[in-house]
Amino acid sequence: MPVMNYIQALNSALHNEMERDPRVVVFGEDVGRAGGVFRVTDGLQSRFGEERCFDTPLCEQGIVGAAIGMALNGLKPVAEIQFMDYILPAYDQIANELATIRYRSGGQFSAPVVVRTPACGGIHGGHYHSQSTESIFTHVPGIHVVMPSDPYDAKGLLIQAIRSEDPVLFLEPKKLYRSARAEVPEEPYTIPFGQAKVLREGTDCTVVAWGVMVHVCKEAVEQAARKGIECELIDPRTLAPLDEEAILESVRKTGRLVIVHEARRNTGFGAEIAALVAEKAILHLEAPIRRVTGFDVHCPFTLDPYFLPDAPRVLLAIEETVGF
Amino acid sequence: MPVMNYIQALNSALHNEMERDPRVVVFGEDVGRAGGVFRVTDGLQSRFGEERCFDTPLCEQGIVGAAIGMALNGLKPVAEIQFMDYILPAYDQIANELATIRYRSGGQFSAPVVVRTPACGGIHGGHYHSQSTESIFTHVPGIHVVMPSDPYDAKGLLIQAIRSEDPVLFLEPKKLYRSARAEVPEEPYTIPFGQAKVLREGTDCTVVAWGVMVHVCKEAVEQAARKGIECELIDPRTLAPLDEEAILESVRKTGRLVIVHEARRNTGFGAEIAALVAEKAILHLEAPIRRVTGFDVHCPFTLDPYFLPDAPRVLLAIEETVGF
Amino acid sequence: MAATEVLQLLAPDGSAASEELPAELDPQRLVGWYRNMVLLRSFDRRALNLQRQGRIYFYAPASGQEAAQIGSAAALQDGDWMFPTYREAGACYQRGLSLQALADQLFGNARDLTKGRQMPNHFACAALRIVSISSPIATQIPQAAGCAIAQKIKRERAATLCYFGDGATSEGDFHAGMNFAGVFRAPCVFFCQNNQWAITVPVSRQTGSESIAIKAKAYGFEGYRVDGNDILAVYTSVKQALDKARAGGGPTLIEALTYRMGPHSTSDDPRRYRSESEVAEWERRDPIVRFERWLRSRGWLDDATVAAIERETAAEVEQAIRSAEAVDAPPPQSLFEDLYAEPTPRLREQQRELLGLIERGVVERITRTPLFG
Amino acid sequence: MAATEVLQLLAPDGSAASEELPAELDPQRLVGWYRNMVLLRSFDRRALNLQRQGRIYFYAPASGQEAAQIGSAAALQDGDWMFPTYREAGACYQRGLSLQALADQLFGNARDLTKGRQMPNHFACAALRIVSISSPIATQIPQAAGCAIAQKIKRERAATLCYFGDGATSEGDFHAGMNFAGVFRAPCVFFCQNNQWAITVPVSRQTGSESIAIKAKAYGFEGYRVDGNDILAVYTSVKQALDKARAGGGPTLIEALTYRMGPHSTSDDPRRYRSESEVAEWERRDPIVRFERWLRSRGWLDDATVAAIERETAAEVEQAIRSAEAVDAPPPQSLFEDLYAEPTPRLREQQRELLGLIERGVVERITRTPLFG
Ligand SMILES: Cc1ncc(C[n+]2csc(CCOP(=O)(O)OP(=O)(O)O)c2C)c(N)n1
Ligand SMILES: Cc1ncc(C[n+]2csc(CCOP(=O)(O)OP(=O)(O)O)c2C)c(N)n1
Ligand SMILES: [Mg+2]
Ligand SMILES: [Mg+2]
Repeated sequence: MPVMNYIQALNSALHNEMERDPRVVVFGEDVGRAGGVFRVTDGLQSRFGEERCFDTPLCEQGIVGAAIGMALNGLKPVAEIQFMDYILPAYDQIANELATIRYRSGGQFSAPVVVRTPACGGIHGGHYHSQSTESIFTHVPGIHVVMPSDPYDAKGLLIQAIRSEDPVLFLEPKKLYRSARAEVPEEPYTIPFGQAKVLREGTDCTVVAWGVMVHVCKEAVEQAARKGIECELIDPRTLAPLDEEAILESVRKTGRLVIVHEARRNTGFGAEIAALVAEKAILHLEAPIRRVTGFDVHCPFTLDPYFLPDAPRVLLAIEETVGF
Repeated sequence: MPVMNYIQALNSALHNEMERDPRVVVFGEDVGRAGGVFRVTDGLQSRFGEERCFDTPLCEQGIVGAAIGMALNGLKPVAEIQFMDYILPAYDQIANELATIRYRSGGQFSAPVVVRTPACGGIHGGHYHSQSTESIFTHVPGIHVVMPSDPYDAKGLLIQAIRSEDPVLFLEPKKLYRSARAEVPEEPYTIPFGQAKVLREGTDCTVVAWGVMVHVCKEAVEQAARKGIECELIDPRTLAPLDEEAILESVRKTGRLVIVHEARRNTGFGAEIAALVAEKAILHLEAPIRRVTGFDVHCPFTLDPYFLPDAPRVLLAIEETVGF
Repeated sequence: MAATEVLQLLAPDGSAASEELPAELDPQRLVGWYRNMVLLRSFDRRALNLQRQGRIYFYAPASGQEAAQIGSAAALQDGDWMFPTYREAGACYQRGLSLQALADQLFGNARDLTKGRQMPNHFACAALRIVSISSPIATQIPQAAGCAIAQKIKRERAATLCYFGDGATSEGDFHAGMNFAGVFRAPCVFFCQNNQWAITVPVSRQTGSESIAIKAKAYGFEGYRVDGNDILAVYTSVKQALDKARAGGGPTLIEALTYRMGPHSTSDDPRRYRSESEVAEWERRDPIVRFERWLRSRGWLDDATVAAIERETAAEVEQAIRSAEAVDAPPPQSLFEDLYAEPTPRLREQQRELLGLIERGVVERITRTPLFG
Repeated sequence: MAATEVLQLLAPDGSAASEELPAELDPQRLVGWYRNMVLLRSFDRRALNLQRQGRIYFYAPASGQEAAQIGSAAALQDGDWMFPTYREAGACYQRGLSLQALADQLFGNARDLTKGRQMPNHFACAALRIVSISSPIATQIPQAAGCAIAQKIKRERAATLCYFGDGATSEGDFHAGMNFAGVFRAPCVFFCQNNQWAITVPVSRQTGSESIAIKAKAYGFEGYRVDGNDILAVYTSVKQALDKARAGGGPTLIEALTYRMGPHSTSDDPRRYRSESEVAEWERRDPIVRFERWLRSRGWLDDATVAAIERETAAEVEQAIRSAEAVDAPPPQSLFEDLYAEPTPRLREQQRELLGLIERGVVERITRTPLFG
């Protein structure tokens, strides 16, 4: 099996699906001729033609709005927003339109659009190239929210997203684009939504993380293990639908929970996980639920490394939770 | 002291502040000549002239964008978004621009804009006249989020908002516009941000609610009292900044927490409160933290009353929590 | 034609500017349009009354805009798509949405095609390619452009007709949709009913441009004005634009000058912001009266037929409303359907939660659309 | 002047179309502009190198756009406001932002006026009314309109100059800002540097309209094109538009035709999407060369002066960079400042959290802007 980085895995998924299904069209800013500023859509235009992979005007509300119309009329749009920071002008089209059309039409219409976007920080891009605002999307029913943490998951979940009958927001931690590598089949395969991945089993503390933070946590739980603390590390992979059961089951076993995300703490998705556990597994909790997250500031440029959780911070939280 | 409804209290605050401070300007869709679709800005244009109270084109991203520019240049804009459901096209201007300008300019610039908007449901307006999406704003640092539950608070907090040096999102539960009445001074007064109001003291269960839900909870906690359950009812009034201490202190006393909001449950602001308590007061908790909220659907038209929490649902949650 | 000239085929007095009619317009079809206009006027009046009586919650009338609505929708062909707004009951009806479906939607009953999910006036019909209406202004414009781009990619010989008001032209989404259509030369006809008002705001406050039609220049395609109270002018211009779009000629913007004779909606009192003389002036240009005069002048309509049409359409409207009102509310479990193709575990759990609450009597079962007030 | 004609005062060979210069343009001022253009070209080159060496993280060069930037900013008066984008190092410098301030910002050091909060190129200077640059495209356009509306309300005799690129004209915010300015007749000059590309997308893909200037018609005000590589044409047209705005004449859109000679930013490789011949063609229209030829032809510049200017500006640039690089990173507690006028309890708590982590050695103290890679 070939080894691919995250970009190659996504690119392979797009090639597979465009090959398989003539309804799939890929578009966004700079995705066509140039193959995307991160090259995720590289080679698609030359392979499938300008009608199936094309550049759009610089207008996110237009990109998502047009994607909805294309999906209504039977195409399968895979739209790229160049950075997640720039998805906000399209927030209305996503939350008020895309996520609602099936419901408000009584199930008559659906717009199974995939919106892909490079998310999260760690590339020293300042506030406008670092945001992970997944929680403003998980608040909206009618759309799936996916954030794979490695190339294998990325490919399987992207193909699942493209085949989904529902809209999907597909978040790609750009820091992993070139740094994460894995064995990835050339052939298409899918990974179902709503199934968490347990990266490490353990009995002392449950650690839940997604995106780049999965890698940070891997390091932290290994260090914890060296200190005799056995953590269970869970990557939900899809935040909506969320594999609640996997998290609850783990917490029932470990009695302890540390949630790690890049997004700002206040009303981040970590809050939802904490609330679910505080409602459904409270009797099992033996320590406070800890959130290790971005601080409640705008990700700064020079001081960026302070903003993001790193392995030492996670390890400390694990130790404090277990030692509580 | 005159008795005012919520609209009159807001209108009085606007009159006071426009009188006091010539920099205050009020604008939005239909707010000028007609005085707003809910009449909150009634009489301002005739009293203060067309340059200080005026209609804008139908464009929320323009309203907030222009408000930022006006604030930069020394005016004190109080912009109205006609319904909170229609604030989403301005989400980018609010989250990426308004909330960041002080930070990203190193404190050189500030844009102390007040964005007022009728929020929440209960008026049978379907999805597009019912949303309370406060949690997508509490996730954003740099902006205050306020939702007063009665006319007295509404006036004091609106004046505080207008005098604030920071941007404020001011959410007005439209169901209370004509139904809530209170004694309200004609003169200006302020209520500081970040101070919760305890509407009822009690030792058995803490109930936290805001907006219309405060009234629903008042009913529920009275019914609970008749059954011998003494609840402590807390209205945070401002969600950002949040009076964490008031909530934590109450939970430390009661050991029980029910959070009630209209917004959808998933990643609503109730999750943040639950997470804070699960982190900072877990040892005091004697029962699961319950959230009584809107369901994770789009507020429907005909079945609207199912969507919103009502007193019986809150009462049941209180009983189950106390009986746990 | 310049963007500020106005195409008119019927003068307000019902006299025709030209005697030549497109071949497809036989008297039967024309009288059919007239009948639809009369029916809609009657539906409008009836719906306003229902709201006043507290039997429906809300209504947005379109009286005065019947020519613009019927004339434009009449120009559509089967394969075309249509993106209406809340004011387009007339266009939806002309497209084929039954009076019963309209009435059911107003009541949000269990038979409503949209399952009572949305406020009155928010129709949807997939079979007729009438795209689900949402309340936010202008959001349908880039969607319509996208639908038309898909038509082009799929090489369909079809077009998309996108409705919106004068107020909508101020939104960012208007710009987005027009620009996408222009860049991709999408087969999209943008049909703006400039009814002079966006709730209380006059069009002069909406834009500094000399017309709405001229805005097409900013996107590299043609825009023109038609008399929106002249059904022949509306039909002809929309038909030409749709034909051109289907033939690969790209998008067109049509500004139909018309007037909302009634309130913005049942929540609005227009006397607060506009003069009686303005209203009276436009009443003289009533599109139904004008078309009736012309049909009479051609000998295709007479007193008896007019009376019969009025009687019959009123009865039809009455019947549809009675029937709609008699139908129950949608069932409670439907609250959790149609969010996704398959409900998520979270939704299933919440459905159980609600049904449990109903069963235990904590929450009351809804059997009818709750009354107003 | 029609929206598709192009105002030009200096031909590419440096010959002048007209010999009459505005009175305020004395040789000293003109040579000063030339010096600034040369300095910026040198700053650009140096910054690109710094990034390649991993000493700064990012840079967006403006080589080729010096005439558009210096010429436009030179037309501003003290009371005016300016809303630049990340490409406007030149305009900011001309407005008065010191070379040292520019360099400090690139390094995001503790002396940076913006406290190292943003990526390189995102300048801000309240004292000079240079509004804080944010990365999202076009968001500054309605803000600039609002600033100008405030100028009008406050009866200031001042105007606002709003910068943006060709790509920005596609955003909803462009429409919003232009429309607000048009409706309120705000004293705002919209200055679009059409440098032919938005990263890899050519302007022909950005809009179907025949020019960007023509888009002003959609908002009821004047728009025209100038040769953006002709500093005299740029200065003259922006000055006229600002004067008109200050005198109550409302907004203007100016489309300056120019070219980004380098990459979009240090993350970009333009060879992937544009031809060498295109680049060569525009290099022949280099705005510095053109202006230099003209200044020489008037006898205001000679070999010795040019050499001195090149030497001195290079040294100034070098000095500013050295100085900037030597300054420490902002202190850790500054992470939690400037969110609000007063920090909230939550921020104070998090500040204690971070400082505690640093104290305990869990988190490493940042002393310099981390290196690239
Ligand atoms: C995004 C958004 N903002 C505000 C509103 C509130 N609103 C409903 S209708 C309307 C006026 C629309 O005017 P126009 O486009 O001219 O259509 P008309 O009602 O005249 O048919 C407004 C402001 C809305 N529905 N959506
Ligand atoms: C809202 C938003 N979308 C996308 C981007 C990514 N982006 C950065 S610069 C750019 C192109 C801008 O082109 P133009 O407006 O012509 O300015 P230029 O770079 O040519 O000066 C894009 C797409 C962004 N910064 N903001
Ligand atoms: Mg209108
Ligand atoms: Mg450009």
